[in-house]
Amino acid sequence: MSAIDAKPPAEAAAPPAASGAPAVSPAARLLAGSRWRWYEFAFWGLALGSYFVFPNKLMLISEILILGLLALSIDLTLGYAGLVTLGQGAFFGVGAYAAGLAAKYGAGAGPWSDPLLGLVIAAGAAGLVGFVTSFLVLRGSDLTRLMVTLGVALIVEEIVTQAKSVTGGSDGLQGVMSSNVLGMWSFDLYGKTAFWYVLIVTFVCFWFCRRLVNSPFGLSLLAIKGNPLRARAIGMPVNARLVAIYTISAAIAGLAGGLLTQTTQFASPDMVAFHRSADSLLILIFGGSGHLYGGLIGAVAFRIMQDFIGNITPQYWLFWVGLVLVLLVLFVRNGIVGLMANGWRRLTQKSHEGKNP
Amino acid sequence: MSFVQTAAAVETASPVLQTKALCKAFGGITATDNVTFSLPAGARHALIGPNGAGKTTFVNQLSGVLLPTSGTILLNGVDITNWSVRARSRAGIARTFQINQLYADLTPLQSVLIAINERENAASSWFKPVGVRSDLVDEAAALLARLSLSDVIHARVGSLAYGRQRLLEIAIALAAKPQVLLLDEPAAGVPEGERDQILDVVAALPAHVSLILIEHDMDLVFRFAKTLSVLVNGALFVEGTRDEIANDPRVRQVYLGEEVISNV
Amino acid sequence: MLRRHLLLGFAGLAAMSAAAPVAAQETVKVGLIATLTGPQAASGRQKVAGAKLYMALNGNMVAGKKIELIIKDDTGVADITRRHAQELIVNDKVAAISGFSLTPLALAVAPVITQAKIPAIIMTAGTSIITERSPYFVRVSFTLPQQSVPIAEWIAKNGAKTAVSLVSDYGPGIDAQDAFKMRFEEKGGKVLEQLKAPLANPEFSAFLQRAKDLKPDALFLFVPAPTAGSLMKQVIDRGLIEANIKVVGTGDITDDDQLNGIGDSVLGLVTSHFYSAAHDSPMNKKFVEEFKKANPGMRPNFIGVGGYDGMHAFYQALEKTKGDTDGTKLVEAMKGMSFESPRGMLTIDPATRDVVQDVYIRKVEKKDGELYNIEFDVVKQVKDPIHK
Amino acid sequence: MLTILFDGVAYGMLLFVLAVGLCITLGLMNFINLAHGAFAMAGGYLTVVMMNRMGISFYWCLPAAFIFAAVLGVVLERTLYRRLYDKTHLDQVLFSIGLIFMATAAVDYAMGASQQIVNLPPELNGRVEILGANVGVYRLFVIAICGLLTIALQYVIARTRFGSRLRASVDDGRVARGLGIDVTGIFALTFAVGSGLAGLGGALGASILSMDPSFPLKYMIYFLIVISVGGASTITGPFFASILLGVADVAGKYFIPAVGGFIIYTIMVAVLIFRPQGLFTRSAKR
Repeated sequence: MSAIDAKPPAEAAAPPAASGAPAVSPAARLLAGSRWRWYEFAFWGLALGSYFVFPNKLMLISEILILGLLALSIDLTLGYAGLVTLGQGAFFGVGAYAAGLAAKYGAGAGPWSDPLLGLVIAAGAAGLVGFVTSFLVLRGSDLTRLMVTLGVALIVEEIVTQAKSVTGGSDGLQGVMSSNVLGMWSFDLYGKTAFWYVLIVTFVCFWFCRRLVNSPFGLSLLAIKGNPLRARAIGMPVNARLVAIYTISAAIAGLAGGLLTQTTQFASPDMVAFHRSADSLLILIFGGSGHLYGGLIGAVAFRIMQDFIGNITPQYWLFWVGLVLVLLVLFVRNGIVGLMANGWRRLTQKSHEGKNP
Repeated sequence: MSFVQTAAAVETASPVLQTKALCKAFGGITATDNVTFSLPAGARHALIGPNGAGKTTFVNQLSGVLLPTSGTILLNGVDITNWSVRARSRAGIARTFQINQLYADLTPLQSVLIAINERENAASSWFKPVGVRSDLVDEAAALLARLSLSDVIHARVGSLAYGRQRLLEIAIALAAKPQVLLLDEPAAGVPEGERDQILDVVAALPAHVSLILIEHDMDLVFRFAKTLSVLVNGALFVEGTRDEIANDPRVRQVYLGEEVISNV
Repeated sequence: MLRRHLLLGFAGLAAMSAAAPVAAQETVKVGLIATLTGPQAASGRQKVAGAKLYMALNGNMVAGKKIELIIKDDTGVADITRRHAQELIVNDKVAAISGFSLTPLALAVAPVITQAKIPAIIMTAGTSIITERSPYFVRVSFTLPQQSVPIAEWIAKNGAKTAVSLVSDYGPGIDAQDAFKMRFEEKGGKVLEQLKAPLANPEFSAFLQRAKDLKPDALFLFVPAPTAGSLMKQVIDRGLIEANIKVVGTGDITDDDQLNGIGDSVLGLVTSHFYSAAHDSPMNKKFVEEFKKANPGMRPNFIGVGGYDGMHAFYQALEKTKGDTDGTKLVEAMKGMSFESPRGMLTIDPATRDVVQDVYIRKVEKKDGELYNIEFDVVKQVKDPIHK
Repeated sequence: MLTILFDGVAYGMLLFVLAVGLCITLGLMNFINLAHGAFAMAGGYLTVVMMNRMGISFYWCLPAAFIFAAVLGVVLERTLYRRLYDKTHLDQVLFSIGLIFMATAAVDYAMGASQQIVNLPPELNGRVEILGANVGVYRLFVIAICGLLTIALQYVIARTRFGSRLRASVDDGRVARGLGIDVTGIFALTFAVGSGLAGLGGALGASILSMDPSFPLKYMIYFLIVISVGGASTITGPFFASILLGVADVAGKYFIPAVGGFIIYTIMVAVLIFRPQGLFTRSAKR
């Protein structure tokens, strides 16, 4: 959130008198940008509370969280480093299969079969693929990047369907047995364990990303996004930073994939398919990029919309999703979070005006 | 050519930056033609020449944005010809751009802090929030204060007036504490009244920093520079002190003449 | 006025609260997970139409209980299939789930139904192994080996010494080609090459050319129904039939739903399958007629009949348990069940819970201006040859 | 062997006609229209409707498909696409994916999800011997039509006044505008012709490529490959790229059926690594 909090444009227009008020040191002001806000507590409180409010929908909520985590991973590259990509599904899929294979072959190996270790493996495998392919996105225009990442995703999909002996091919990976989390909690039919497991892992990942984007490293990513030429000129190792964030983003996407495999106990090629990459990008844009929350909120909104429209016209919901997308691009800047931030700003400004005179 | 005959005073000072037979060709066009040049420590040097003389191309090679076709560039006697932009920057070459290269969505404080973080190797820290190193933030604020940008350190860069953006451009370059500062038309497009401010800032730079200024505004050039080089068609046409250049008939003909005429 | 409204409202509320527990007690829910969007959407519609038709014709009361069908769209994505299965079981408390248009979708629910002890009636997916993945799977559709073996025998009997197979590269395709090869070679033939085309690949010309250049006596084909149309067009376009290659396949390639669109060029094509809309029985005549009436523009195919029979199997099982919805009892009731379907006689093998049925050898012919698969030979009560 | 080459060329030619409009408009406006395949689908479905429901001759369907898709293209360009020229590539990609979704669902609604099959007139079925290769008459027909179109396109672009203006605009839109060339008008026209060609390609390909509602998404990837290998802004680049892809795809599947699907993706990524501006383009201009 630092990106917007640290620079409310309203402040720019504020009269110089404001700076004459008791001065907050610049460092304190920057630090304040990374402090937890009430709405953040509210968001996670709601996520937590959904367990009690929608006990029938725990699987769906887990799925939304996983989708949100995937979108969050794209936010790191797109929203902070400004890398436009269309192949996040590749990392999601690699993570999904890595976790699946770990669970399949690690089953019964005591602590070694723990899902948490599986997640580490998933993140590691996806991170590795991300690191290797990151060198492809360092060059070229946005368009080249879109196509290269799409190409990588397609190749991963081909590999998954071709390497039958390892992945099970088009039929998906069978025989994934998720062990109990920390040897204690088994995945139940109601999805209770899955819910807590996914919620906690997602929160930890979110917290990590939040530290990351509020750090000097995160600030330097914003610099690269803002002006790579300038960033290079001040001596920033731009390529190394991009490789780093791309790898981290891939690892988190892989983690999300691992979560899906572990909670559903199978992996199939559609976890790598084009629609994963496209949907997750849409979700992020829908929610608004560059705020960390955009992916999560976008995932919630997307699924609610899908459910709502799907109930009216199950066969043609795609049409309405398409329409929403088109309208979004034409009329809304910065997604839902952007809309909310604007609304909030207007609201607070009005109340200020109300008080002052 | 060098400064040997003309600038006896700085002869003793060893050159910070040198080029030897530097050439740059784009397809069939020679943009830099065999330039051998040397910049003493603490220089206040201006690079002038008509439009298309290859001034920016030359600066781009010094800063590493472009690699020369042939020739060498030395920094403190070390060959940096094939160094990356980043390596040169870390070795002490900083620059401003003819067209503002800023982070429109960040604040001036952040913009300068980013450069300071790089200089202090603090930018790869990923866990502690920005602002924990208050010493660095204070330094950034102080630097912005020197360029009289204190009142806008938290504003959005894109919302600043053009003249102030030019100042920020210089502030970012200075944040690296450079040895050599390349200023590419710092006053271009800046309204008359704000030019002086930029000039004052430039004049107040520490004496040990070597400066190269590209500028069209002859008034500004002669107020600032102690030595000048004139570039014509990519080649070094003449070099000398301020007075020598001002009185050189050839320069008046190829360059100042034009300037005078166009000013009339 | 107001008073009357209030009173009415009250009465309504009272009625509702009185009726609610009774209804809950009396209603048995069945989940139908079909693929209604995406490339497999056509199959989902057949299945839903078949299941709804069964309920329309046979009423919704079984053993004194009201049957409610809950339809979900899984868009052909396995993790959504699984989530729907889980939600149907946990939230809707269904007595059974059914559907599954593709093998991976069926396999995805295996852990759920095993854990929940809820039967899953497979209405379409045709890979042998599915029923081995959970003791709660019951299949009323078919398995690929079951369909491939009769045609292998038939083609060997009719003089083919060599053959090439071309299938879609996924579970059912592999099953089909392996079963074909096994039986064809048992009968003294030789399979020259087993070609596999990517599942998502619409361009078969290279594979067909290769098949043609190998000069076999016969070419065996299997692709999922929605792709069959373009494959058959390319087979004809490539002149395999003129090159004296006998083209045969499982009935998927002459799918009833699409047969008329493929055109006259497939006249005479021989396939083996368990269902044809032209199957000659009073029951099937009625089925086809009612199906067309309820779904204008559609002709029932094997997926439609799968949906129909799936519902029948559930009705019968519930009848047998006298309304007891315990999953294990329902599966037990389905084991060994035997009944007449529009396709002919059908039995659920008590050992494998897989379908045992007649497989017909059919030829494409024109009847009343439309193309049909006309059955001319039959292999009685074929078991899946791969199950142990 | 020759037959394979022939099939590959026919497939490649078809890809070219489908994708060429996208390549030119991309070069012209730097605008990426992923929904290009939707225009092809429009042409394909129009053919299906005209032939199967109205019984109109296949030969009339081809020009009709061209005109229909072209009109559709110009209407959408004037009403929607033009609003996106100054937006980011990301916005453009999302917008066109949205359009793909809408087109897919709309066609599904109107025509059903199953594959549509076109029955060609009898004289186009069957096979003939040419140079010792046994080739399908229809593929020959496709090659002939696409070949003629390519020659016509090349002529228009290289020889006509419109062509020179188009080339100037693609080379540098700003300069062209400065010279008084109506770039917007040229773009609208090019967009219409490009969409029309896609529609024609859809009509021609309806019997080879199989028309179903997921067509635009399925072939989007092929279009992207043609662009990335052939580069935007000329028509010879995409032409050779299409032929190369067609032949590589068909030959790959023929000779090594097991990995056939990989080949084109690998070519795409390899090209983007080693020649990011495309294999068949002049050295980078910008």
